[in-house]
Amino acid sequence: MNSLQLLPQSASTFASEYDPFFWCLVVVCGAVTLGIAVFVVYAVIRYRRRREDELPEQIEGNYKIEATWTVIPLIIFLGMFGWGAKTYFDVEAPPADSMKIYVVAKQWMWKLQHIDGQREINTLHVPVGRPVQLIMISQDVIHSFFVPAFRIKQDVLPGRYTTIWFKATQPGQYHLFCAEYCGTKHSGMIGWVYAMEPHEYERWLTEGAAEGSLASTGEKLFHQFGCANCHHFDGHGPCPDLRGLYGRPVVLQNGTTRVADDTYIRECILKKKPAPVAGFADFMPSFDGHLTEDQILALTTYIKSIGPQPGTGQPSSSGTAPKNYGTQRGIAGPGATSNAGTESDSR
Amino acid sequence: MSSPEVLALREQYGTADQQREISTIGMWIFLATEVMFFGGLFAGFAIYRMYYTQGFMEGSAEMEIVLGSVNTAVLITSSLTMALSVYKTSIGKQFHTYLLLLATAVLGLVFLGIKFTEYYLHYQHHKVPGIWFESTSPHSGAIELFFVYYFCMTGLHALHMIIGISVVVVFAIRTALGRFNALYHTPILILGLYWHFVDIVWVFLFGIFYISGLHR
Amino acid sequence: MPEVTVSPRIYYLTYAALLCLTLGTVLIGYLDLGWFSMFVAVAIAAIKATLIAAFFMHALYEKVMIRLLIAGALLWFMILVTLTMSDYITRSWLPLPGK
Amino acid sequence: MIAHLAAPETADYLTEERGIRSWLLTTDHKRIGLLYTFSVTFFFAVGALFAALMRLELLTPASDLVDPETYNKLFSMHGIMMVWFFLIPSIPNTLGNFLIPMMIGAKDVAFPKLNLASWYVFMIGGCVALYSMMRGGVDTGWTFYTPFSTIYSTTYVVGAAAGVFISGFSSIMTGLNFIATIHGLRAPGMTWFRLPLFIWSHYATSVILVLATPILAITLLMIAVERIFQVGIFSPELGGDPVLFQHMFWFYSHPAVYIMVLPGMAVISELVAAFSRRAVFGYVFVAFASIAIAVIGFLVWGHHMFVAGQSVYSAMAFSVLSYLVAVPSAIKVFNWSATLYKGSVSWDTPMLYAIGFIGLFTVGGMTGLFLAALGIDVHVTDTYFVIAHFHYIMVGGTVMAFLGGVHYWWPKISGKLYPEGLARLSALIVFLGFNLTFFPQFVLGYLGMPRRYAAYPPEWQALNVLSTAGASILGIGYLLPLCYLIWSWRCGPPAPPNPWRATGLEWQTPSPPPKHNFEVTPVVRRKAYDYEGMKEELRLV
Repeated sequence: MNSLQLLPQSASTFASEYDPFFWCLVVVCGAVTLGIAVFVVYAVIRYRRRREDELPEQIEGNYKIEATWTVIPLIIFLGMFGWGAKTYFDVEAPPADSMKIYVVAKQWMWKLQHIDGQREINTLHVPVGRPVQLIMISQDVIHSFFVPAFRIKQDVLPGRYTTIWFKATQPGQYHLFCAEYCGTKHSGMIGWVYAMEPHEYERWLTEGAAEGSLASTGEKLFHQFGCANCHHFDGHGPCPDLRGLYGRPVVLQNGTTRVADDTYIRECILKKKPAPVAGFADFMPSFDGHLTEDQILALTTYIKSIGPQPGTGQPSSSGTAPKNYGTQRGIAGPGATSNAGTESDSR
Repeated sequence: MSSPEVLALREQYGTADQQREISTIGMWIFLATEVMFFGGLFAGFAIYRMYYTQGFMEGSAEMEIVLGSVNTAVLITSSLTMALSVYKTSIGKQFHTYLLLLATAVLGLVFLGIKFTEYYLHYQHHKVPGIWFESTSPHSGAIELFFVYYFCMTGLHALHMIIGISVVVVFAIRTALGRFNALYHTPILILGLYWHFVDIVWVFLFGIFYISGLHR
Repeated sequence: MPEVTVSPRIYYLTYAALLCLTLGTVLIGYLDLGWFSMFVAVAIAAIKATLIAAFFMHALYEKVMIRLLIAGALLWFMILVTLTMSDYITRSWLPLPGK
Repeated sequence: MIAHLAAPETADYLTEERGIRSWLLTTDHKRIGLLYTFSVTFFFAVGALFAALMRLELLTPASDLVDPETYNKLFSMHGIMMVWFFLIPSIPNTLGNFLIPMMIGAKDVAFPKLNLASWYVFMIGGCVALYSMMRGGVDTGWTFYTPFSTIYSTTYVVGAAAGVFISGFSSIMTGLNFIATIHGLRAPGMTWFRLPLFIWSHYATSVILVLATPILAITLLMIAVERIFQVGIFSPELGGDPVLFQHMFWFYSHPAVYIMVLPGMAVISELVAAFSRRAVFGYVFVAFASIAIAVIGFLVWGHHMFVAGQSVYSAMAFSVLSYLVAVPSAIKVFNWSATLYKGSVSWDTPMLYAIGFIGLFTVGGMTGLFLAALGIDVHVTDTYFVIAHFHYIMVGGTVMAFLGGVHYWWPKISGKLYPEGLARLSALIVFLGFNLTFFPQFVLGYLGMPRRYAAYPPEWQALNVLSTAGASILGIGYLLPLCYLIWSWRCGPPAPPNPWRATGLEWQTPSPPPKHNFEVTPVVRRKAYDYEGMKEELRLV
């Protein structure tokens, strides 16, 4: 490998949006810096002191000139802000048809789970030309998912999901780094992202799918941890029927409403006493300490995969909530957010 | 030429008035930093209160409202005696100042006594995070967070009280020794500002911790 | 600038007002006002704080510099609260986990 | 500027009292300034030692010189030492302490005992931090991010935080003292708009010191509570939010970078005026730019958290505010440059540092524009791009200004002249060494090298070797002034009261000044930098 690299690889749609902006800033800022440098050097040489007792002409200032070099930078800066905000929104908001991959970070490794069941450690295989959304959570401290060749970075927080997306354009092997300091082996928390042609990716998928899909792993856990003992799929169990739960608003006993998204489901599983759903007693024990973050993701995927309830499609167990009540909208915890109805793969 | 105000005038000042004015400004700047110091805690409390409304209400319901209200009255009374002692020293009645400062210190101690009684009751109710905390509420996590803030904020306030009481006692002694008179009493003036500020902090603590969950 | 003195009568009046407000805030506290209860509690505390600052601390009689200092401290505290809150309040606006 | 110009053969502040006791119990702002100078130089050396070890480790891609754990401790302790025990006090507590009362025509600061107390508090804080480093150090980075610092780290976090916490009070005392001094102790005739720009900048710095530092104190206190009692405040276990820690930390730490750089700007304004022999172009703009930086600087902290899980709307607000704060900094650079135009520009050492400052600060500021742009920041944040950016501001800015200021006022402080040739050479070495150290880091950052990495992919070795080579040159550049300034203190030729023919009040009193600065309180009749009005006094034609 060459020991001198001067330009980063560029292998995602965002990278090709990013680089023109970056180099435009380099040119503008470089030109201004150079201009100042040339002026200063010129003035220092041209107006150098020639006699020890020299008294130069005194100029106090000039409001017009000063106002000019206040307003012009301001306009340029606002332009930079606008361009920056546009690119930021592009990289923050994933397209609706993104393929989802779950990421669990822990000291000092990356665990990646595909919906189809492939699990990887410190490597990630993705197809070229398809948007990939990462839903990420940390099991301990704050980490940060960073792929320089894609120009993406997002902190991975404990106790709360964060997300980032990319669409790889060039097949190849790219660095994956943890960019938020996370302890002793922070610099060892690295890996590779393999972007593959779609047909190769398909082959890779079939080769590695030994454990079954993520949802089937979740189903096993659902039985193994006794969830199925209470959560019956016939609407008559002691606990809410989970069919068609994902993505729907749930009315809680205290009258507030929550949308059943990843964050909500995770909370219900882990909380010592989750707020009970209207019409149900609070039987739910806490699985805090019994389940790892990847097992919770598998369970969530399983719950998502359970079909809707027969009939109206309105889950009787979770009640209907046509409107939000009062002031509690979307407020569930500093980390929580509501995913109101945008999930496309809840089918 | 040996009156206290001349002896106390430091060389960087021109007049006693200037010295008093700058000392007062200095104290107010210090109080501005104190606003930010407590402000960091108030801001954190406000954010968590917004998220865990229910849990924080339940935490607030655990407060000893009678003790808290009495304590507020005690502290307001101590502010009155402090304000009066500043007045008395400025009109030259130093013996009255001495008595009023002592009264302020005693009221401050009463406040601390009641405060620590409350702490003891919280301990008995197992509401001390990190030492002994139990709660059967579904919002136990939020209640614990409430109590973390409660102990941090009232604890810091109590620390300010302890410092304040010590200085009040020292100044009472100095008053008795005749160090202050109608012309020179800037230290008492400044101590008064500090004391009233600590009172103000308590007034807010009382509002956010005791009152907001009272109806439950 | 000579020293400010305030007559004890004003101190006693302030004291009485503070005690009344304390009693008032406790009584109002027993009413169930929902989220409004916090607002009322803080508002009454702010009135009490203003009384203490204005009369006991002579802020009402002091020069501009000191009033500026008080305003500055409050403004900075508000900066801390509002800009931090702006993050928490807008977090769920974009329907994405963690944005 | 003043009517009085006396140089009687009386004892100066250095000789009036002798013995170690007279130094440790002094309330003279000049002596306290010197005490601070020794202290921050020592802490700088400690921090530089850590930096040297880090750069040596990064010569090779693998972590072979020190293990990753040691490396993590090195960069943490480098950051803590440099930020809180060098950069924050560097200029305000040394040059500021020494010069503010003299520049406004006062005998001392408003609260001299508090001033001395602040030095003791600072030293206690420094010793606590050093002690916790000797006991085994801390590995959280200078940012103490939760929950790593409160739950997962096994190092001396509370000790190091306690050191920083204690030194914070010294910052508050200094800021309080400066505000009260500048308000109350100006000499007769010294109106606000006759103040040197040095004072305006320090006033702005003091406002930040007073209003931001308490938030740091309370945040560190919460860290200690969370770590000692294992209760959740910022850790998610109990519903706390680690991002709240970042908000509170950066509410202090972003204004803190202006605490570091505003005093640097203060020095540069004086240097540019003195060595071009004319008033700083657009005095009012530059003065208000300082205040604007202090105020807007408080509104931008969220730009450290664009990828930290902050809301995108909040991030947008912080981004646009960050661009606003860049405007007053740009104004300053333009006004300094314009001051040179048609001036009488000398090439003395302090001016070389000032020109270096303008160049390096401009590069640092320009790359700041990259980081304020939301989309650009996603890729370059937490990489060497950020490291390079803030070292251009902190080292290329503040340290250059500090060295320039020390050279400019050296005759006043020590009463001796320094060797000009050697000084110019070392200014050049510092400039070259600095650029060689930090410019490659911009490239590394764009390539994607994350910060705080003990090991890195081999394709980045060449740039890292360049950087380490630059660091060795930079080290020589710092050692040289230390040596010749010590030599000058002992054996240098005596300095006249006003060797540069400058206009400030500090030059109207003997070198070194008497204990109370002025024999007679000066009366000010002119605005700052009035060369035309003082041309007889200064013998200029």
